[in-house]
Amino acid sequence: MSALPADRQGLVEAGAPGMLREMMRIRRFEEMCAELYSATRIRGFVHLCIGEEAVAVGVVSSLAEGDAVFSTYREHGHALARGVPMPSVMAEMFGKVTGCSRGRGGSMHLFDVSRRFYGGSAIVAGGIPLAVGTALADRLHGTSDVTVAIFGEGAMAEGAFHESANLAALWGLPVLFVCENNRYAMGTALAREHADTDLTARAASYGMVAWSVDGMDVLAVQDATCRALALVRGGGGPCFLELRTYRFRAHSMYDPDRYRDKAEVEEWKGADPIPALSSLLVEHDVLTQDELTAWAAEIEAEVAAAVEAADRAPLEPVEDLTRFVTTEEERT
Amino acid sequence: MSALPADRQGLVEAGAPGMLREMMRIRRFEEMCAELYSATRIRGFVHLCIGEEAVAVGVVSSLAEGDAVFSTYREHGHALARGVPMPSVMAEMFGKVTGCSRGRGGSMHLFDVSRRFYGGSAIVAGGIPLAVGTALADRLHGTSDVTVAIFGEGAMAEGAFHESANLAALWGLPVLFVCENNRYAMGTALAREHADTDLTARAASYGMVAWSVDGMDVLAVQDATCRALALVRGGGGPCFLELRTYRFRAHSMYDPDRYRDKAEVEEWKGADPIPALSSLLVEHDVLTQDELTAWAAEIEAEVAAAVEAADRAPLEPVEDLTRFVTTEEERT
Amino acid sequence: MTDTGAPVTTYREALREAHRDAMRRDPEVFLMGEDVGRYGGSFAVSLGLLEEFGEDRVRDTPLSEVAFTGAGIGAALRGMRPIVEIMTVNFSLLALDQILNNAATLRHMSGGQVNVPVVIRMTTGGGRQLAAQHSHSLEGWYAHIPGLRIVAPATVEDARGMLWPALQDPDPVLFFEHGSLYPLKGPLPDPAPEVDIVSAAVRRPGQDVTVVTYGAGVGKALTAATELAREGIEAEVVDLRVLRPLDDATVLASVARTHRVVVVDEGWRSGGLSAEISARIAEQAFFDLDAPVERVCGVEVPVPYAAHLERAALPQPEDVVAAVLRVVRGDG
Amino acid sequence: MTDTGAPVTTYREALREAHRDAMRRDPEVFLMGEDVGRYGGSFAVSLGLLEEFGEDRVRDTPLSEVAFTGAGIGAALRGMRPIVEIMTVNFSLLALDQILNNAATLRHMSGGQVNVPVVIRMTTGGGRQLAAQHSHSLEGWYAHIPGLRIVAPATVEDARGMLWPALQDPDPVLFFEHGSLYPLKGPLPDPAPEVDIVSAAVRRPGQDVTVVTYGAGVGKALTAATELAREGIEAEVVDLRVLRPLDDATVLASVARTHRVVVVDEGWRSGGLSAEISARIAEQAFFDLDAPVERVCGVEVPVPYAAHLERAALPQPEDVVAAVLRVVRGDG
Ligand SMILES: Cc1ncc(C[n+]2csc(CCOP(=O)(O)OP(=O)(O)O)c2C)c(N)n1
Ligand SMILES: Cc1ncc(C[n+]2csc(CCOP(=O)(O)OP(=O)(O)O)c2C)c(N)n1
Ligand SMILES: [Mg+2]
Ligand SMILES: [Mg+2]
Repeated sequence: MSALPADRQGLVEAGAPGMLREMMRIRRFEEMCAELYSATRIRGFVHLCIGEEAVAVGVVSSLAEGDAVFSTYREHGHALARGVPMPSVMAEMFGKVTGCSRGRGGSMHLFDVSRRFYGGSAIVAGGIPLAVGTALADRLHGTSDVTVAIFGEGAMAEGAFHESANLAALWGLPVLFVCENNRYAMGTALAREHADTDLTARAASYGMVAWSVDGMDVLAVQDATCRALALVRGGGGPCFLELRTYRFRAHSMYDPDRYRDKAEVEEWKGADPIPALSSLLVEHDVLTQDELTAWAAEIEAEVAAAVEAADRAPLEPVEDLTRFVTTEEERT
Repeated sequence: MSALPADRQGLVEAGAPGMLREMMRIRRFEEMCAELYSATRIRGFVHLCIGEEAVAVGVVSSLAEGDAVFSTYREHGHALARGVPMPSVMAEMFGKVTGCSRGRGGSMHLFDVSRRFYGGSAIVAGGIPLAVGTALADRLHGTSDVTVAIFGEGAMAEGAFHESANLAALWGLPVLFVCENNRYAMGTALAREHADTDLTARAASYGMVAWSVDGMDVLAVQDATCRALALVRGGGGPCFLELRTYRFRAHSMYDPDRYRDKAEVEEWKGADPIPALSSLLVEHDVLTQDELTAWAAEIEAEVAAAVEAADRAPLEPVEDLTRFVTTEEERT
Repeated sequence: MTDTGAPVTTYREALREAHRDAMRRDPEVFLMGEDVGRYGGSFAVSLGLLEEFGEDRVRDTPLSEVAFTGAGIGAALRGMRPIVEIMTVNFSLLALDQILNNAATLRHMSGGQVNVPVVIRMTTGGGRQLAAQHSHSLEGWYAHIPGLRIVAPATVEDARGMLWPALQDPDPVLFFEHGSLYPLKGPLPDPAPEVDIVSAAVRRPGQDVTVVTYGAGVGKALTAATELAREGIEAEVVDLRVLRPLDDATVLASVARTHRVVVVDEGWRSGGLSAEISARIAEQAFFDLDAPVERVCGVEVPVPYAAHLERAALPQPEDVVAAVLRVVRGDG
Repeated sequence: MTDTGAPVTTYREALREAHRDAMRRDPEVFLMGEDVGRYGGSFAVSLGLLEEFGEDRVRDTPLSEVAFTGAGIGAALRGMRPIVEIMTVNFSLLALDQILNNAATLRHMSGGQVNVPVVIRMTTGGGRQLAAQHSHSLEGWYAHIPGLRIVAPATVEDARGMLWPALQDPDPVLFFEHGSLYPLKGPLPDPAPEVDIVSAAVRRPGQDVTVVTYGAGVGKALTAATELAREGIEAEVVDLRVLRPLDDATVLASVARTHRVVVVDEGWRSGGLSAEISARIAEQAFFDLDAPVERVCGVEVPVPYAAHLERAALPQPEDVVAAVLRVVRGDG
């Protein structure tokens, strides 16, 4: 599967078992979200990253503590991989005050600033300029922190992407641009979004170093991310990674998914990052089937506990509706 | 001067004398605008293209009658070259009802739709998306018309440029993108505007054919424009031309021009397209010095007549202020 | 509304039929926007139109609100009748410059030389737990812009009938569909009746108080009116239908009968459309009023995700009831 | 205003001094925008600051309103105190999504986890023959947005004093400078007095009528008041100073004394800020009013270039006089 040397020691040193477990965790969490959505326990727009977990885990697990993340509405995986506690993510989707955004944000707006996880943005490409700003601040403050801006390939058609890429490159700012190329923006295929579908060439036209990576291979994603981070952190200016992936589910819970061939979806499911890495690790005696089974059970329990806690958690009192609009109100 | 074969016949066939005369006409017109501005007869923002006339004349004189032009606030030259009558341009700057936009637009908004000259846009890059739209309409209507979108190199940093370039290229629309690269956006030099200053590379990243041309050489501009138009008209999708030029004057009448080296300005003045072509034509016996002197006198008279007519022209009655906001009002 | 024996359809289907009808009647009409084609429209309004009318007339666009809105304006300049679908009013902000500075302005700025017969449709409003960035009601902003006509169909009949006259308007028309209305059922006679895009409509007669509203507010006001009738208060419900230019006459005629007014508007209170309604009534019917005009508006917070908070943030029938009781009985 | 013996300076210089002072006091403050550095600011506000504070703190940006406004918000998220200069309100539309959906919303959407202490400055208004696309007065739109504070200094003292408290505000502040005010001269004590960004101010006392206005309207209202005094009518001129949140108390206190109100606002009438002022007064002081509130606003046309038409399109002192006479004498 991976282009990288896949011997036992290499896999262990790369942290493959932990990444596998994290992918399993995200997958199970999101399957549960889908169930809860059907049961109308979760509402609003929910976008699952099932199939894309290798991107979330490979990228986010490579970050240092001080690095910042700006994500999209499809960010459960990024949030969990960043360490946002599962109960607080689940409670957020239940609209509870114990949620990571106190129930104000929902699935599309998970925030955990203590982990420099800046959400959750629902205006496509709208978070990218912010990433340029935190990177600028970090540079002016003399830190070595990197800001990661995650977005889909569809977002690259927006003016906001262009302006931000140019500005970051012009000023040599520590931004890592991470494009999750899952080949569709809602129902619009890559070739109907971009005149030139070579996304790394687009990025390179701003003078950024840009790679394209197999986004179904968590080890390859991790490796590329680490190399890119080193470059950015070393003062090389922004970098761009295109991670080629695929969403196994519809765009959102509303989407009847009429625009894709079933065969295409099935083919990509063959590249599912989770079974592939599981087999590899079992094959190389890094893990046993029993350990995997035990993980699955632990994850099941973790998810169930998150659901239960979210269910029991209180709602914010309606009287608090106007809190947090401005800071003044908090002072009084 | 030109990379093109410059023999007598070649120069005549290329229409060099006519283009020279048009450049002289634009130059003199704009010098008069500057005088009138100082005399407070013209107000608002006025942006002169003095030094850049070869672009205006080389590009616009290559167009067919049915082709459309979208320009910027620096568009006197484009308008005159397109055949918008000088008195109606001058009257517009005087705010008179005989102006090409009835005095409502001023210097930045010259319109003459009978010549498919769609103005005059003062939001940088704001006219580019419109050009994509007329090109789309022309394509759907099955005409062979081309739409030319003219803008500065500064405009290419705007999201509107990016989105429009991608859309035009994606849909293979008949748009000719014309970038007047005069090396400054107000006081900001090219290298402080773009991470990668290779503007044709940027354009090519959308899959468009793109050239860079000496914008001080009207023959080179004309040649490139004709080739590009042929490509676009032939269904080859949009093309991009970068015309390397320089404004001899300040950005606008307000600009104290603090940000450029005097030496740099002087150096570019050495490439002034008008004396260079004049000498060439005299050298090759296409024109005599006397003919040039006669032209200058004719132009002087034309400009003077335009000023006088503008001066005497009536103002629109104040009662008509609310006309043209919607069409309904006209009907009643 | 009352049982007319006419076949029942939904707001969504009525809109779809309006598109189909317009595209059959006029070859200059085409539809363009994100996911209007293969996906079938993000709210399924355009489902099936691609199959019937083909790719030229049902155009999926990239995520490029500036470019495709501008392109619609450009195509309209060329005499076509584009329908631009911007998925939601939230994303229309990206294209606001195009709408204000081009669509609404070109006619005036060119001294009447051009028309811009574009129709721009978008979903508006909250109430579906889509959180802060996806729940705006900003049609009041657009109603501030001279040169635009703004319509907001609140009934199945208007959803079916308003598109054709909007397309006949020589000036730009913005078409706001409240996101909660798509599943609304109502009778629709066959053939569909013609409707105007000029006047407000009295949806329920009553002599005690005038409730002025539009869009999703109409249903809420009617619910409140039913409730109030039980308490012996007969509310007249005026559906504005057209938010610019406002049909003052219908509103004032109602106020002359009732002497009391409640304005219901989901947008934020300060600086919202409700303020304009209130100010106009005060200006034109000051001495008719027995009580100050009351406004029932969205609470001034970014709309939260949690259901109970969102409900509290938006006007509800009980809020209308309470406001009516205040103006009728002077209850505090 | 009265001669205080204080040194006289201009609004422009007062603003410049405010920047200098803020940047000296707080290393987290920096200025960013188009041409703020080498050019010296398009209205010369920041002239000399680059030389004093260097490139890191006085940052020329490309023509990328989305990216640099977003970057300012991002830097504020990281605790810096950015001043973003958007040349004019006209171009701010391009960045409106960033301002509304990020600056104003992030705090609430994240459940109070972040602050966005950015200050966004821009020129607003017409009156300088800059035509339709460069003459907007859209501060009323911004005043509609929860989460923002909107200030509009009308005097030299406020131009000097409002920036520092704006920078101390933990939430985003928008700072509107009317383009006609830069040359305004006025006394400025040394040391400059502290001012608040909370309250409205009575600029001229009077008992016959309250004229509520802000920005460039203040000077026009004072001119009108002088004129009216000759006719024996004493107008009280209230300068709103802060457009959000509105200081109702000061306005209502004045109305309680005068019982008559004229609102002067250069923005278009329908849906403008004037409507909100009018509605609030009617709601809170209905029984105090002896006449309906009058509004003197911009005529609902795109602002034309021609001087006489532009003058007619914008509120003038004589319009204020006429409106006052109507409310005071009941003249039609
Ligand atoms: C500015 C804007 N336009 C449109 C939308 C509606 N929308 C939400 S997600 C999406 C597709 C985005 O595709 P991509 O960037 O590839 O990300 P993916 O969903 O595939 O992860 C669209 C059109 C939006 N949220 N914001
Ligand atoms: C969106 C927008 N931002 C800023 C401005 C102010 N402005 C007018 S012209 C200009 C420079 C444009 O430079 P360029 O595109 O290179 O054209 P040039 O003036 O050199 O011909 C700027 C910043 C504007 N008019 N519109
Ligand atoms: Mg995608
Ligand atoms: Mg330039």
